[in-house]
Amino acid sequence: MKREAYLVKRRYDLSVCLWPFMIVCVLNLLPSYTLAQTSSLAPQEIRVFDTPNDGGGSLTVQWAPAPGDRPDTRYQVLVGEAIATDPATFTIVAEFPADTKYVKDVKTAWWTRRSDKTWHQAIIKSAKGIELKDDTAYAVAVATVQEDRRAFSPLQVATPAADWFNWNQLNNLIIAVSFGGLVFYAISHAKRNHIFLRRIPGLDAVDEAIGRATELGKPILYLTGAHDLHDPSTIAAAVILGKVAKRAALYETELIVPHREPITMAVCQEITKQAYLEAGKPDLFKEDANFFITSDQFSYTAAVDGIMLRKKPAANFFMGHYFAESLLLTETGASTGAIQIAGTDADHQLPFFVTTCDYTLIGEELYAASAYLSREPVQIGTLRGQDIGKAVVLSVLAVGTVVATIGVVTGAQWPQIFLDLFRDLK
Amino acid sequence: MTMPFELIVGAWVATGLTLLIFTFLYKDNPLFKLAEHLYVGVSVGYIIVKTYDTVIVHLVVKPIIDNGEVALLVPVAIGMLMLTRYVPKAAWMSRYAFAFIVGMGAGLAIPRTISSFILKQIEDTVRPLLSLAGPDGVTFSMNLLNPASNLNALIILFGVGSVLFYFFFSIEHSGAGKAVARTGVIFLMISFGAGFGYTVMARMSLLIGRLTDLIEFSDASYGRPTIWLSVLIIGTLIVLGRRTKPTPPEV
Amino acid sequence: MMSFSERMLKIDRRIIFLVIGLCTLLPLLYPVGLPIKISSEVRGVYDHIESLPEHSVFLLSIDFDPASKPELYPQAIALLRHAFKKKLRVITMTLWVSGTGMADQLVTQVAKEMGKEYGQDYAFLGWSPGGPAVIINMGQDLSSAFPSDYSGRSTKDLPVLEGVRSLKDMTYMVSLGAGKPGVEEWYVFGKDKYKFEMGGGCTGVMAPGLYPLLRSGQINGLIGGLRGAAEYESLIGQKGKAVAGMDAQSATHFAIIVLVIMCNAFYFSLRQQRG
Amino acid sequence: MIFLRRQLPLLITLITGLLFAGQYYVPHPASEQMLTSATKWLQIIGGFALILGVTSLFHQHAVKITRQEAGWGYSLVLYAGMLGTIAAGLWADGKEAVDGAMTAFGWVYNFMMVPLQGTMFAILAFFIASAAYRSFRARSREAAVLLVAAVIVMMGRVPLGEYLIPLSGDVSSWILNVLNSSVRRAILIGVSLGAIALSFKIIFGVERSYLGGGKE
Repeated sequence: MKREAYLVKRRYDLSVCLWPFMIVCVLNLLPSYTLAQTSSLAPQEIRVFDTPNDGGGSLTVQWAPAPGDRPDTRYQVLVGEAIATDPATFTIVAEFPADTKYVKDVKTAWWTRRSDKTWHQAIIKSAKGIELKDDTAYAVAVATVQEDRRAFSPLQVATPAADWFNWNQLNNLIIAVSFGGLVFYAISHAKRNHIFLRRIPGLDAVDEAIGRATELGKPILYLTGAHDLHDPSTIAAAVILGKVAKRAALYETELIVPHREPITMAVCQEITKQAYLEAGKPDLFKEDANFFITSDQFSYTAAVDGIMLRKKPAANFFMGHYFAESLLLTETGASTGAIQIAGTDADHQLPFFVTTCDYTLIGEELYAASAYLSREPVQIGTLRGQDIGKAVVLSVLAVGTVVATIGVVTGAQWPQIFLDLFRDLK
Repeated sequence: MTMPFELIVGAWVATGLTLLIFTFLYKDNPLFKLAEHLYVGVSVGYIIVKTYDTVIVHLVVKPIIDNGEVALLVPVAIGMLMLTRYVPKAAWMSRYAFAFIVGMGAGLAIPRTISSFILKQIEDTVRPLLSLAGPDGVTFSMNLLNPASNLNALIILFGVGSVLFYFFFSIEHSGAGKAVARTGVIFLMISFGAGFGYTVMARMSLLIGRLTDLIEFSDASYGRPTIWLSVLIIGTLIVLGRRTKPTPPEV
Repeated sequence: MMSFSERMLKIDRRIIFLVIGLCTLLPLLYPVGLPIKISSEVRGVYDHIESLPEHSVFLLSIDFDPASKPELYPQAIALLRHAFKKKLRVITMTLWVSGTGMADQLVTQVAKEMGKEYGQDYAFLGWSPGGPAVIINMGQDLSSAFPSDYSGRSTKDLPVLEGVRSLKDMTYMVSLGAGKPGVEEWYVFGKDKYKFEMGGGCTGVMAPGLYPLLRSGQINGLIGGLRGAAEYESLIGQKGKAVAGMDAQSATHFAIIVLVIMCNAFYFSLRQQRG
Repeated sequence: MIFLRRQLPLLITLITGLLFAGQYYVPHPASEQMLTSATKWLQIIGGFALILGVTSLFHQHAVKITRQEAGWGYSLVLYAGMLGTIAAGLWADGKEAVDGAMTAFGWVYNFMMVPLQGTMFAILAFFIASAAYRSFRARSREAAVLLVAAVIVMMGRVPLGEYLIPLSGDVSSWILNVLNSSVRRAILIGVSLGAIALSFKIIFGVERSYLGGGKE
C-alpha cells in the first residue's frame, strides 16, 4: 500500500523513455522493500491468475519490477502442467527485454487493476506447444535471463476460465442505463408538464416563404427526403409538412409534394388533408397534391428538377435526409429564383444546403422544429433528454480538462480516477 | 495489335451511355431518360444476381448441403416473412422479421455508439491545457501546426463546447448564451466551408475520371467512338429540340 | 435595363459548365506535373504499412461502387501495390454489392502486375450482404461470414488465410469507403471490439467528417479523395491516374475560386450601385 | 390475434434488443457464439431485405407498363435492362470474370453499369461549380466565414495552390484538423445521443413506426 501511496505523487503520463529510469529511482527510494531482494536475480512476487474480463483460455502473470530491468536482461514466461515441478522443462510462451511489458502498457480502468502500474505483466494464451483449456490448472513461472544464466521464480498454479462480465466496460453500461433512463424520465415528464422549447428561427422563414408564394400566385414545392418513414428525419419532415400545408390552405396557394416512397406518400396525404380541414378549407384539398415519382435517386431528381423548371414554384422546401442529389435540386431551384428552405440531418450535405438555400435547419434543429410544431410529448421529451445528455457531456469536458490540467501541473494521480470514468476501456 | 471485338463494342456502348447522361447538363431530355432507366434496370439486375449467388447459393444452400447446417433455415424463414409485405392479408407477419432486425440493430448499436462516438470523443477532447516540456517545466504550447499542441486542444474544446451549446433547444439563447451560440455558428460555418471546399475536389475528380475514359475511347484503335457519338448525340438533341419547340424556355 | 453586374450574376449556368469542362479536359490532354506535398494524414497509413513485417495480414475492404471509382480506385491501386511490395498477405473484400465486379478486377489486375499468386499471396472474398452484420460476423469467425471466396473456393483451404480465424488476426486493415457501410462502420463494429490497427480512405465528401476519428487515433491515417491517392502514389514512387488528375484538379479549383471572386465583386458592385 | 399482430412483434424487439445490447458486456464464449450465429442470420436476412427493395421497383414499373402511363416506354427499357442483366448473370454463374476472362455479365457491368453510374455522379461536378458561382456571396458574416474557409481549403488541397501560396496547405490542414474536427465531433456526439435515445425508444416500444401500417 505504501508503494502505491508514494507512486500516486508521480506524474502519470511521462513519456515512455523516462520510465526505466523512473522505476530505478522509485525502487532505490524504497530501500526497505527492494534491498533485500536485489541479491536474487529471480523475478519477485509473481502472481498468476485467470485473465479477468475475458472469454477464457488465457492466464495473466504479473511480477514486481526489479532494479536489473535493463534492455540487455530478458524475461521468459514459462507454462507447464499443474503437476510438474521443474520449470526448466516448461514451454516458453514469451520472451522479451526486461524493460518492457508493464501493467501501464495495457489500457485498464483503476477499478479492475490488481497491481501497481509499474509492475510487469504478461498475458499467456494458447500458442505452439501448449494449449490453454478452460477449467484446467497450469503451472506458470517467470525466469530472468542474463547472458546464459536463468533464474526462475517460484511456481504458481492457476486455472483459466471464461467470465460472464467485462468489468472494464462498467462505465459504458452505466452510461447506457442512465441515459436510457433519463430519456424515458424526460418523456414521462413532458407528458405531465409543459417544457420550454426555444423558437427555431427557420420556422419564421417558412411563413415568409409561403407569403411570397401567395403574392406571386405561384405554387409551393415540398420534398420529404430520401429515407422512408422509419427515419426520424422523414417523420420530422412530415410534421413540418402539416404546418406548411395549413398555411398554404389558409392562403389558398397550390402545394406540390412529390414523393420517393409510397408509404410516406400515403401518410403525407393524410397529413395534408387534415391540415386543410383544420384550416377550414377542405374543399380546396387536392388528392394529387402528394404524388409518387420513383424511388430511384437520379430519376427522382431529374423529375423534380423538371417540375421546378416548368411550374416555377416560388418556395421550395427540402426537409428530411438527402444524398448527392441535394445540390442538383437546390441549384435548379436557385436558378428559378425560388425562396429555398432546407432542413436536414445529413451532415455531409449540409454545406450545400447552407450555401444554396436561403435558410437551413441544421441537423437536430430539424427534429427540434418538428417537436416544437407537433407538441408531442415523446418528441419533446426525447429532445429534452438529449439536451440534458449534452449538458452532461459539456460539464464532463469542462471538469475533465481542468482536472487533467491539474494532474499535469501537480503530477497527482487522483485526476485519473475521474478521467477513467469517461474513457473507452476494454 | 488488334482489339478484341467485345472490347470495341464495349467502348462504343460505354462512351454512348456516358454522353447520353451528360446531355442532362443541357437539359432533361429523352436521351437522358433512356440512359437513366437503363441504368436503373441494369443495376437492379446486377443486385438480384449478386444477392442470389451470394446469399442463396453460398450462404444458405451450400452450407446446408455440405455441412448440414439446417439452422440456417431459420433466417431464411424470417427473410421470407419480410416478403409477406406484398400480400395484404398476411402483411402483419412481416412485422416479426422487422422486429427482429430493428431490435437487434438497436441493441447492437447502443453500447458500440457509446464506446466509439461518445467515450472516445470525450477522451480525446479532454486534454490537459498545459504540458510538460522539460523535467519539471510546465508550458503551454502555441504551435498551431501541431494538432496536439495545447492551443489547438483549447480551440477544439471551445469548438466542441460552443457547437454542442448551439444545439440546446430547451433553453433560450440569450445573454452570454447568445454569444456562445453565435460562436458555435461561426465554427459550424467554417466546417461547412471546409466541407464544401473538400467536396469540390471530390466532384471534380469524378468528372476527371469520366473524361479520362472518354479520352481513352477517342483512340483510333476503338474506332474513335467519342468523336462519332458526340456528333450523333448533338445532332439528335437538335432534332429533338426542333420537334418539341413550344416547351417553356430554360433559364 | 439590367446593369453589367446584374447580367453577370445571372449568367446562364451552362457557360459555367463549359468553363469547368474545359478546365478539366485541357490539363488532362496537356499535363504540367506540379509537385505534390505529402500530408501527415496520408503518411499515417503509408508509414504503418511500411513498418509491417513480411507476411503480416493486411485486409483491404473496397467499400465503394463505380460511382466513386475515379476517387477511390487509384487509392486502392496504390495501397495494393504497396502491400504487395511489402510482401504482406493481402485479403480483400467489399461491403458494396455493386462494387464487387470492380473490386475483383482491381485486385486481379494489381496482383498480376506484381506477379502474385491467388490463394498464396492474396485472396478476394467477394461481397456479403448486411453491412455491420458482416463486420461483426467476420470478427467472430471469418469462415462463417465468408464460407467461400469470390471464385467459390472454401476460405478454410486458402493458404493465405492460414492462421487467420477472425478479424482479431488481422495486423492492419484499411477501409476505402464512399459512404455507409464504410470507415465508421469498420471502426464501430470492427476495431472497437476486435482491436486490429486500422486506417481509412474515403471520398472527398466524407473526409471532413472522419477527422474526429483521426484525431482521437481511432484510425491511424486517412487518405482523402483524389488528392490523398496522388500523395500515396508519390509515396510509393509509382505515379498513376491520381497524380495525372491533380493538374486538372488544380485548374478546376482555380476556375472555381476565380468564379467565386468574380461573383462577389459583381455582388458588391451591385450593392453599391443600389446604395 | 391482437397479441400476434401487435404485442408479439414488440416483445421480439424488446428481447432481441436487450439481448444484443447486453451481449456487448459479456465475454463468455456462449455469448460470443450467440453473436456469431445471430450476425450470420442477419447477413442472410439482409439479402432478403435487398430483394424486398428491388421487387417494389419491379412492381412499380410493371404497373406503369400495364396501364400504359406516360413514359411507360422507359419502364420497358428498365425491364429489358434488368432481365438482360439477370440472364447474363445467371448464365455466368454470377461471376464477372472466370480465370481472368470477362463473361457477358462482366461486360454488362464494365461497359454499362460502370460508365452509367460514374457519369451520373460526375454531373455533380458542373453543378457544384455553378452553385459556387451563384451562392458564394458574402451576404452576411456567416456566409463570409464559410466562403473564406471554402476558398482556403480549395487552394490548400491542390498542388497549384500550395505552389503559389505555400502557406495555404498548412492553413487548410489546420482548418480541417482543428476547427473542422471540433465541429464534426460536436455533431457526432449530438447525433450519437440521438441515435442511442432512438434505439432505447425502439427497444421499449415507444417508437414503433418501423412496424409499418400506421397505428392500427
